[in-house]
Amino acid sequence: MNLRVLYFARLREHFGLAEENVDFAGATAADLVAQLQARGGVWAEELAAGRAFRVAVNQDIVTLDAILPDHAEVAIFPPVTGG
Amino acid sequence: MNLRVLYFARLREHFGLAEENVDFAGATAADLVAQLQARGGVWAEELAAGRAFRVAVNQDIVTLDAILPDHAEVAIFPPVTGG
Amino acid sequence: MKILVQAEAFDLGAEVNAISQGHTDIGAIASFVGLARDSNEGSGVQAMTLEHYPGMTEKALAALVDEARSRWALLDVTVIHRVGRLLPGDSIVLVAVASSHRGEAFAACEYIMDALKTRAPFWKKEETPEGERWVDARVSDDAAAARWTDS
Amino acid sequence: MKILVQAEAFDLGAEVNAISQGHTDIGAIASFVGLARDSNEGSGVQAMTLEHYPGMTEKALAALVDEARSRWALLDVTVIHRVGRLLPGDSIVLVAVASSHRGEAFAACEYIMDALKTRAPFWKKEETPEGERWVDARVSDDAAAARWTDS
Repeated sequence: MNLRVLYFARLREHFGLAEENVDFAGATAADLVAQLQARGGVWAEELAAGRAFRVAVNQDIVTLDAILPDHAEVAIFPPVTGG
Repeated sequence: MNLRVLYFARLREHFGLAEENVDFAGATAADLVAQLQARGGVWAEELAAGRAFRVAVNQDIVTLDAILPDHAEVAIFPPVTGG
Repeated sequence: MKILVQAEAFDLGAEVNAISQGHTDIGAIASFVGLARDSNEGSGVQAMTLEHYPGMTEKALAALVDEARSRWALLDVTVIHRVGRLLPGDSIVLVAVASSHRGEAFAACEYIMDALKTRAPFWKKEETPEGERWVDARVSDDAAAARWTDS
Repeated sequence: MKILVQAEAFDLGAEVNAISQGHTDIGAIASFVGLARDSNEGSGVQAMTLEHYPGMTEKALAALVDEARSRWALLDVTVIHRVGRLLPGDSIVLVAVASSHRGEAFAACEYIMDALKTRAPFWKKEETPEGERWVDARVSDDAAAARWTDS
Protein backbone atom coordinates (compact mmCIF):
# COMPACT_ATOMS: atom_id res chain seq x y z
CA MET A 1 0.00 0.00 0.00
CA ASN A 2 0.97 3.63 -0.32
CA LEU A 3 1.34 6.12 2.53
CA ARG A 4 1.97 9.84 2.59
CA VAL A 5 4.46 10.41 5.42
CA LEU A 6 5.15 13.82 6.97
CA TYR A 7 7.97 14.85 9.31
CA PHE A 8 8.06 17.90 11.54
CA ALA A 9 10.45 20.00 13.61
CA ARG A 10 13.70 18.26 14.63
CA LEU A 11 12.85 15.14 12.61
CA ARG A 12 12.13 17.16 9.46
CA GLU A 13 15.48 18.90 9.85
CA HIS A 14 17.52 15.76 10.62
CA PHE A 15 15.90 13.73 7.85
CA GLY A 16 16.23 16.68 5.45
CA LEU A 17 12.70 15.84 4.35
CA ALA A 18 9.28 17.30 5.10
CA GLU A 19 7.17 14.75 3.22
CA GLU A 20 7.44 11.60 1.07
CA ASN A 21 5.38 8.79 -0.40
CA VAL A 22 6.26 5.42 1.13
CA ASP A 23 5.49 1.96 -0.28
CA PHE A 24 4.46 -0.01 2.75
CA ALA A 25 3.98 -3.76 3.09
CA GLY A 26 3.44 -3.87 6.85
CA ALA A 27 0.33 -3.34 8.96
CA THR A 28 0.95 -1.12 12.00
CA ALA A 29 2.61 2.19 12.83
CA ALA A 30 5.36 0.14 14.50
CA ASP A 31 5.97 -1.67 11.19
CA LEU A 32 6.35 1.67 9.39
CA VAL A 33 8.77 2.95 12.02
CA ALA A 34 10.82 -0.28 11.66
CA GLN A 35 10.87 0.13 7.86
CA LEU A 36 12.13 3.74 8.17
CA GLN A 37 14.67 2.80 10.85
CA ALA A 38 16.09 0.17 8.48
CA ARG A 39 17.30 3.04 6.25
CA GLY A 40 20.09 3.49 8.82
CA GLY A 41 21.91 6.78 9.56
CA VAL A 42 19.74 9.56 11.01
CA TRP A 43 16.67 7.35 10.49
CA ALA A 44 18.02 4.60 12.73
CA GLU A 45 19.17 7.20 15.24
CA GLU A 46 16.01 9.32 15.53
CA LEU A 47 13.59 6.39 15.51
CA ALA A 48 15.58 4.13 17.85
CA ALA A 49 13.79 2.49 20.75
CA GLY A 50 13.79 4.92 23.67
CA ARG A 51 13.73 8.07 21.52
CA ALA A 52 10.65 10.18 22.12
CA PHE A 53 8.53 10.68 19.01
CA ARG A 54 4.83 10.67 18.22
CA VAL A 55 2.87 9.19 15.33
CA ALA A 56 -0.37 10.66 13.95
CA VAL A 57 -2.56 8.87 11.42
CA ASN A 58 -4.90 11.07 9.41
CA GLN A 59 -4.16 13.84 11.93
CA ASP A 60 -4.98 11.91 15.11
CA ILE A 61 -2.21 10.84 17.47
CA VAL A 62 -2.09 7.03 17.71
CA THR A 63 -0.13 4.38 19.56
CA LEU A 64 2.41 2.25 17.73
CA ASP A 65 0.02 -0.71 17.44
CA ALA A 66 -2.39 1.31 15.28
CA ILE A 67 -3.26 -0.26 11.91
CA LEU A 68 -2.39 2.02 8.96
CA PRO A 69 -5.08 2.30 6.27
CA ASP A 70 -4.04 2.53 2.61
CA HIS A 71 -3.37 6.12 1.46
CA ALA A 72 -3.20 7.26 5.08
CA GLU A 73 -1.51 10.54 5.97
CA VAL A 74 1.03 9.49 8.60
CA ALA A 75 3.03 12.10 10.52
CA ILE A 76 6.05 11.44 12.72
CA PHE A 77 7.22 14.22 15.00
CA PRO A 78 8.84 15.02 18.38
CA PRO A 79 6.70 15.58 21.49
CA VAL A 80 4.93 18.92 21.03
CA THR A 81 6.14 22.13 22.67
CA GLY A 82 3.67 24.87 21.77
CA GLY A 83 1.73 27.29 23.89
CA MET B 1 -14.58 55.60 75.40
CA ASN B 2 -15.73 56.91 72.06
CA LEU B 3 -16.13 54.89 68.88
CA ARG B 4 -16.92 55.87 65.31
CA VAL B 5 -19.34 53.24 64.04
CA LEU B 6 -20.13 52.73 60.35
CA TYR B 7 -22.93 50.68 58.75
CA PHE B 8 -23.07 49.41 55.18
CA ALA B 9 -25.47 47.94 52.66
CA ARG B 10 -28.60 46.32 54.12
CA LEU B 11 -27.71 47.39 57.68
CA ARG B 12 -27.15 51.02 56.63
CA GLU B 13 -30.57 51.01 54.96
CA HIS B 14 -32.46 49.28 57.80
CA PHE B 15 -30.84 51.41 60.51
CA GLY B 16 -31.36 54.53 58.38
CA LEU B 17 -27.84 55.51 59.42
CA ALA B 18 -24.44 55.34 57.70
CA GLU B 19 -22.29 56.49 60.60
CA GLU B 20 -22.49 57.61 64.23
CA ASN B 21 -20.37 58.28 67.30
CA VAL B 22 -21.05 55.83 70.11
CA ASP B 23 -20.20 56.18 73.80
CA PHE B 24 -18.99 52.75 74.77
CA ALA B 25 -18.34 51.38 78.22
CA GLY B 26 -17.67 47.77 77.21
CA ALA B 27 -14.53 46.03 76.00
CA THR B 28 -15.14 43.77 73.03
CA ALA B 29 -16.92 43.84 69.65
CA ALA B 30 -19.53 41.54 71.22
CA ASP B 31 -20.16 44.15 73.92
CA LEU B 32 -20.73 46.83 71.29
CA VAL B 33 -23.12 44.57 69.37
CA ALA B 34 -25.04 43.90 72.61
CA GLN B 35 -25.23 47.64 73.34
CA LEU B 36 -26.63 48.36 69.84
CA GLN B 37 -29.03 45.39 70.03
CA ALA B 38 -30.41 46.83 73.27
CA ARG B 39 -31.80 49.74 71.22
CA GLY B 40 -34.53 47.32 70.12
CA GLY B 41 -36.46 47.51 66.82
CA VAL B 42 -34.38 47.01 63.68
CA TRP B 43 -31.24 47.00 65.84
CA ALA B 44 -32.41 44.02 67.86
CA GLU B 45 -33.59 42.33 64.70
CA GLU B 46 -30.52 42.78 62.49
CA LEU B 47 -27.98 42.06 65.23
CA ALA B 48 -29.82 39.08 66.76
CA ALA B 49 -27.88 35.90 67.42
CA GLY B 50 -27.87 33.83 64.25
CA ARG B 51 -28.01 36.80 61.87
CA ALA B 52 -25.01 36.97 59.57
CA PHE B 53 -23.01 40.17 59.94
CA ARG B 54 -19.32 41.07 60.05
CA VAL B 55 -17.41 43.49 62.26
CA ALA B 56 -14.27 45.36 61.17
CA VAL B 57 -12.08 47.36 63.54
CA ASN B 58 -9.91 50.01 61.94
CA GLN B 59 -10.67 48.36 58.59
CA ASP B 60 -9.67 44.81 59.48
CA ILE B 61 -12.32 42.12 59.90
CA VAL B 62 -12.29 40.80 63.49
CA THR B 63 -14.06 38.17 65.53
CA LEU B 64 -16.57 39.19 68.19
CA ASP B 65 -14.07 38.70 71.03
CA ALA B 66 -11.80 41.45 69.63
CA ILE B 67 -10.99 44.27 72.09
CA LEU B 68 -12.04 47.70 70.82
CA PRO B 69 -9.44 50.48 71.24
CA ASP B 70 -10.61 54.00 72.11
CA HIS B 71 -11.45 56.10 69.03
CA ALA B 72 -11.59 52.97 66.90
CA GLU B 73 -13.37 53.01 63.56
CA VAL B 74 -15.78 50.07 63.88
CA ALA B 75 -17.83 48.91 60.90
CA ILE B 76 -20.75 46.50 60.98
CA PHE B 77 -21.95 45.05 57.69
CA PRO B 78 -23.52 42.01 56.01
CA PRO B 79 -21.30 39.29 54.50
CA VAL B 80 -19.68 40.77 51.40
CA THR B 81 -20.98 40.08 47.89
CA GLY B 82 -18.65 41.82 45.46
CA GLY B 83 -16.76 40.56 42.47
CA MET C 1 1.08 46.20 41.33
CA LYS C 2 -2.07 48.22 40.69
CA ILE C 3 -5.26 48.26 42.75
CA LEU C 4 -8.15 50.50 41.78
CA VAL C 5 -11.75 50.99 42.91
CA GLN C 6 -13.59 53.10 40.37
CA ALA C 7 -16.99 53.86 38.83
CA GLU C 8 -15.59 53.91 35.27
CA ALA C 9 -15.34 50.92 32.95
CA PHE C 10 -11.88 49.36 32.54
CA ASP C 11 -10.13 48.05 29.44
CA LEU C 12 -8.78 44.50 29.83
CA GLY C 13 -6.54 44.75 26.78
CA ALA C 14 -4.97 48.01 27.97
CA GLU C 15 -4.42 46.64 31.49
CA VAL C 16 -2.75 43.45 30.27
CA ASN C 17 -0.62 45.44 27.80
CA ALA C 18 0.46 47.73 30.62
CA ILE C 19 1.64 44.65 32.54
CA SER C 20 3.54 43.07 29.65
CA GLN C 21 4.90 46.17 27.89
CA GLY C 22 8.69 46.30 27.99
CA HIS C 23 8.96 43.01 29.91
CA THR C 24 10.56 39.94 28.42
CA ASP C 25 10.57 37.76 31.54
CA ILE C 26 6.79 37.25 31.71
CA GLY C 27 5.72 33.90 30.28
CA ALA C 28 2.11 33.88 31.42
CA ILE C 29 -0.69 36.32 32.16
CA ALA C 30 -3.88 34.85 33.58
CA SER C 31 -6.78 37.24 33.81
CA PHE C 32 -10.37 37.28 34.88
CA VAL C 33 -13.29 39.59 34.17
CA GLY C 34 -16.52 39.35 36.13
CA LEU C 35 -19.63 40.68 34.42
CA ALA C 36 -23.10 41.72 35.57
CA ARG C 37 -25.67 39.10 34.50
CA ASP C 38 -29.31 39.65 33.59
CA SER C 39 -30.59 37.06 36.05
CA ASN C 40 -29.76 35.71 39.50
CA GLU C 41 -31.50 33.04 41.55
CA GLY C 42 -34.42 32.85 39.16
CA SER C 43 -35.22 36.56 38.86
CA GLY C 44 -34.46 38.98 36.07
CA VAL C 45 -31.93 41.64 37.05
CA GLN C 46 -32.35 45.00 35.33
CA ALA C 47 -29.42 46.71 37.03
CA MET C 48 -27.27 46.48 40.13
CA THR C 49 -25.57 48.96 42.40
CA LEU C 50 -22.26 48.17 44.08
CA GLU C 51 -21.62 49.77 47.45
CA HIS C 52 -18.22 49.57 49.15
CA TYR C 53 -16.34 50.68 52.26
CA PRO C 54 -13.87 53.32 51.06
CA GLY C 55 -10.49 52.90 52.70
CA MET C 56 -11.05 49.37 53.88
CA THR C 57 -11.69 48.19 50.32
CA GLU C 58 -8.25 49.19 49.06
CA LYS C 59 -6.63 47.81 52.24
CA ALA C 60 -8.42 44.47 51.93
CA LEU C 61 -7.56 44.13 48.22
CA ALA C 62 -3.90 44.98 48.90
CA ALA C 63 -3.81 42.37 51.68
CA LEU C 64 -5.10 39.57 49.51
CA VAL C 65 -2.79 40.49 46.64
CA ASP C 66 0.12 40.40 49.14
CA GLU C 67 -0.98 36.95 50.26
CA ALA C 68 -0.99 35.77 46.64
CA ARG C 69 2.50 37.22 46.13
CA SER C 70 3.77 35.38 49.18
CA ARG C 71 2.32 32.07 47.96
CA TRP C 72 3.39 32.22 44.31
CA ALA C 73 6.25 33.78 42.34
CA LEU C 74 4.37 36.62 40.65
CA LEU C 75 5.79 39.37 38.46
CA ASP C 76 2.81 41.74 38.51
CA VAL C 77 -0.82 41.94 39.62
CA THR C 78 -3.65 44.29 38.65
CA VAL C 79 -7.01 44.37 40.42
CA ILE C 80 -9.77 46.80 39.38
CA HIS C 81 -13.23 46.71 40.96
CA ARG C 82 -16.06 48.94 39.86
CA VAL C 83 -18.64 50.55 42.15
CA GLY C 84 -21.91 52.36 41.50
CA ARG C 85 -24.76 51.39 39.20
CA LEU C 86 -24.08 48.75 36.53
CA LEU C 87 -26.22 47.17 33.83
CA PRO C 88 -26.30 43.54 32.64
CA GLY C 89 -23.27 42.93 30.41
CA ASP C 90 -21.18 45.58 32.21
CA SER C 91 -17.86 44.45 33.61
CA ILE C 92 -17.56 44.49 37.41
CA VAL C 93 -14.09 43.25 38.32
CA LEU C 94 -10.77 42.56 36.63
CA VAL C 95 -7.88 40.54 38.04
CA ALA C 96 -4.73 40.03 35.94
CA VAL C 97 -1.66 38.15 37.19
CA ALA C 98 1.72 37.86 35.46
CA SER C 99 4.24 35.14 36.23
CA SER C 100 7.05 33.27 34.53
CA HIS C 101 4.90 30.13 34.38
CA ARG C 102 1.23 29.52 33.75
CA GLY C 103 0.45 27.33 36.78
CA GLU C 104 1.33 30.12 39.19
CA ALA C 105 -0.51 32.77 37.16
CA PHE C 106 -3.72 30.69 37.06
CA ALA C 107 -3.59 29.72 40.74
CA ALA C 108 -2.92 33.26 41.96
CA CYS C 109 -5.62 34.78 39.72
CA GLU C 110 -8.24 32.34 40.99
CA TYR C 111 -7.05 32.75 44.59
CA ILE C 112 -7.40 36.52 44.42
CA MET C 113 -10.94 36.24 42.97
CA ASP C 114 -12.00 33.70 45.60
CA ALA C 115 -10.54 35.80 48.43
CA LEU C 116 -12.06 39.01 47.04
CA LYS C 117 -15.52 37.41 46.98
CA THR C 118 -15.46 36.69 50.70
CA ARG C 119 -13.18 39.38 52.16
CA ALA C 120 -13.34 42.62 50.17
CA PRO C 121 -16.11 44.94 51.44
CA PHE C 122 -18.38 45.24 48.42
CA TRP C 123 -22.14 44.70 48.43
CA LYS C 124 -24.48 44.27 45.50
CA LYS C 125 -28.05 45.49 45.36
CA GLU C 126 -30.11 44.23 42.44
CA GLU C 127 -33.06 45.87 40.70
CA THR C 128 -35.55 43.18 39.73
CA PRO C 129 -39.16 43.26 38.46
CA GLU C 130 -40.13 42.39 42.08
CA GLY C 131 -38.22 45.39 43.45
CA GLU C 132 -34.77 46.02 44.89
CA ARG C 133 -32.92 43.40 46.90
CA TRP C 134 -29.51 43.02 48.51
CA VAL C 135 -27.66 39.99 47.20
CA ASP C 136 -26.97 37.39 49.86
CA ALA C 137 -23.49 35.93 50.29
CA ARG C 138 -23.11 32.58 48.56
CA VAL C 139 -22.21 29.41 50.36
CA SER C 140 -20.31 28.42 47.18
CA ASP C 141 -18.07 31.48 47.57
CA ASP C 142 -17.19 30.52 51.13
CA ALA C 143 -16.38 27.00 49.90
CA ALA C 144 -14.23 28.38 47.06
CA ALA C 145 -12.27 30.57 49.46
CA ALA C 146 -11.88 27.74 51.99
CA ARG C 147 -10.18 25.51 49.39
CA TRP C 148 -7.03 27.63 49.67
CA THR C 149 -6.69 27.18 53.42
CA ASP C 150 -7.48 23.46 53.39
CA SER C 151 -4.69 22.66 50.94
CA MET D 1 -16.36 29.24 19.41
CA LYS D 2 -13.33 30.55 17.53
CA ILE D 3 -10.08 28.74 16.83
CA LEU D 4 -7.31 30.43 14.87
CA VAL D 5 -3.71 29.64 13.96
CA GLN D 6 -2.05 32.76 12.59
CA ALA D 7 1.26 34.59 12.20
CA GLU D 8 -0.23 37.96 13.21
CA ALA D 9 -0.43 39.31 16.74
CA PHE D 10 -3.83 39.11 18.47
CA ASP D 11 -5.63 41.63 20.67
CA LEU D 12 -6.80 40.20 24.00
CA GLY D 13 -9.16 43.11 24.70
CA ALA D 14 -10.82 42.82 21.29
CA GLU D 15 -11.21 39.04 21.61
CA VAL D 16 -12.77 39.23 25.06
CA ASN D 17 -15.05 42.07 23.94
CA ALA D 18 -16.15 39.97 20.96
CA ILE D 19 -17.14 37.22 23.41
CA SER D 20 -19.06 39.46 25.80
CA GLN D 21 -20.60 41.98 23.38
CA GLY D 22 -24.37 41.75 23.34
CA HIS D 23 -24.46 38.97 25.94
CA THR D 24 -25.97 39.46 29.35
CA ASP D 25 -25.78 35.85 30.56
CA ILE D 26 -21.98 35.70 30.88
CA GLY D 27 -20.84 36.14 34.46
CA ALA D 28 -17.18 35.22 34.06
CA ILE D 29 -14.48 35.32 31.41
CA ALA D 30 -11.17 33.67 32.32
CA SER D 31 -8.38 34.25 29.87
CA PHE D 32 -4.75 33.36 29.42
CA VAL D 33 -1.97 34.84 27.32
CA GLY D 34 1.34 33.02 26.91
CA LEU D 35 4.33 35.18 26.00
CA ALA D 36 7.79 34.52 24.58
CA ARG D 37 10.45 34.90 27.29
CA ASP D 38 14.02 36.07 26.92
CA SER D 39 15.48 33.03 28.65
CA ASN D 40 14.82 29.30 28.98
CA GLU D 41 16.74 26.65 30.87
CA GLY D 42 19.61 28.99 31.67
CA SER D 43 20.21 30.38 28.17
CA GLY D 44 19.28 33.71 26.67
CA VAL D 45 16.66 33.42 23.94
CA GLN D 46 16.88 36.06 21.20
CA ALA D 47 13.95 34.79 19.15
CA MET D 48 11.90 31.66 18.56
CA THR D 49 10.16 30.12 15.59
CA LEU D 50 6.95 28.17 15.98
CA GLU D 51 6.34 25.36 13.49
CA HIS D 52 3.02 23.52 13.32
CA TYR D 53 1.18 20.80 11.42
CA PRO D 54 -1.44 22.61 9.31
CA GLY D 55 -4.73 20.77 9.34
CA MET D 56 -4.00 18.66 12.38
CA THR D 57 -3.42 21.75 14.52
CA GLU D 58 -6.94 23.10 14.01
CA LYS D 59 -8.39 19.60 14.48
CA ALA D 60 -6.46 19.02 17.72
CA LEU D 61 -7.44 22.43 19.13
CA ALA D 62 -11.10 21.87 18.24
CA ALA D 63 -11.00 18.46 19.94
CA LEU D 64 -9.66 19.79 23.21
CA VAL D 65 -12.10 22.71 23.22
CA ASP D 66 -14.91 20.17 22.69
CA GLU D 67 -13.63 18.16 25.64
CA ALA D 68 -13.67 21.28 27.80
CA ARG D 69 -17.24 22.05 26.68
CA SER D 70 -18.34 18.55 27.60
CA ARG D 71 -16.79 18.84 31.08
CA TRP D 72 -17.97 22.34 32.00
CA ALA D 73 -20.97 24.55 31.17
CA LEU D 74 -19.27 27.05 28.87
CA LEU D 75 -20.87 29.87 26.90
CA ASP D 76 -17.99 30.60 24.53
CA VAL D 77 -14.34 29.76 23.91
CA THR D 78 -11.66 31.48 21.83
CA VAL D 79 -8.25 29.94 21.15
CA ILE D 80 -5.62 31.73 19.03
CA HIS D 81 -2.11 30.35 18.56
CA ARG D 82 0.59 32.16 16.64
CA VAL D 83 3.17 30.51 14.39
CA GLY D 84 6.34 31.80 12.72
CA ARG D 85 9.17 33.84 14.21
CA LEU D 86 8.50 35.63 17.52
CA LEU D 87 10.62 37.86 19.74
CA PRO D 88 10.81 37.96 23.56
CA GLY D 89 7.75 39.80 24.86
CA ASP D 90 5.61 38.75 21.89
CA SER D 91 2.39 36.95 22.68
CA ILE D 92 2.19 33.30 21.56
CA VAL D 93 -1.18 31.95 22.60
CA LEU D 94 -4.52 33.21 23.84
CA VAL D 95 -7.29 31.16 25.47
CA ALA D 96 -10.47 32.90 26.65
CA VAL D 97 -13.41 31.06 28.20
CA ALA D 98 -16.83 32.48 29.07
CA SER D 99 -19.20 30.88 31.54
CA SER D 100 -21.98 31.87 33.90
CA HIS D 101 -19.71 31.21 36.88
CA ARG D 102 -16.03 31.77 37.52
CA GLY D 103 -15.06 28.31 38.76
CA GLU D 104 -15.99 26.74 35.43
CA ALA D 105 -14.33 29.50 33.40
CA PHE D 106 -11.04 29.15 35.31
CA ALA D 107 -11.01 25.34 35.20
CA ALA D 108 -11.80 25.14 31.48
CA CYS D 109 -9.23 27.82 30.57
CA GLU D 110 -6.47 26.03 32.48
CA TYR D 111 -7.57 22.65 31.10
CA ILE D 112 -7.38 23.90 27.51
CA MET D 113 -3.89 25.35 28.08
CA ASP D 114 -2.64 22.16 29.73
CA ALA D 115 -4.09 19.97 26.96
CA LEU D 116 -2.76 22.28 24.23
CA LYS D 117 0.77 22.04 25.67
CA THR D 118 0.85 18.25 25.29
CA ARG D 119 -1.50 17.53 22.38
CA ALA D 120 -1.54 20.37 19.83
CA PRO D 121 1.17 19.93 17.15
CA PHE D 122 3.33 23.01 17.66
CA TRP D 123 7.11 22.98 18.05
CA LYS D 124 9.38 25.77 19.23
CA LYS D 125 12.89 26.39 17.98
CA GLU D 126 14.90 28.92 19.96
CA GLU D 127 17.72 31.17 18.80
CA THR D 128 20.30 31.46 21.60
CA PRO D 129 23.86 32.84 21.76
CA GLU D 130 25.00 29.17 21.51
CA GLY D 131 23.00 28.62 18.30
CA GLU D 132 19.57 27.29 17.40
CA ARG D 133 17.89 24.52 19.39
CA TRP D 134 14.57 22.74 19.40
CA VAL D 135 12.78 23.05 22.74
CA ASP D 136 12.28 19.70 24.46
CA ALA D 137 8.89 18.76 25.85
CA ARG D 138 8.59 19.44 29.56
CA VAL D 139 7.88 16.76 32.12
CA SER D 140 5.95 19.44 34.05
CA ASP D 141 3.59 19.87 31.08
CA ASP D 142 2.86 16.15 31.00
CA ALA D 143 2.17 16.29 34.74
CA ALA D 144 -0.12 19.32 34.33
CA ALA D 145 -2.11 17.57 31.60
CA ALA D 146 -2.30 14.32 33.57
CA ARG D 147 -3.97 16.10 36.52
CA TRP D 148 -7.19 16.30 34.52
CA THR D 149 -7.41 12.57 33.87
CA ASP D 150 -6.43 11.58 37.41
CA SER D 151 -9.28 13.56 38.92
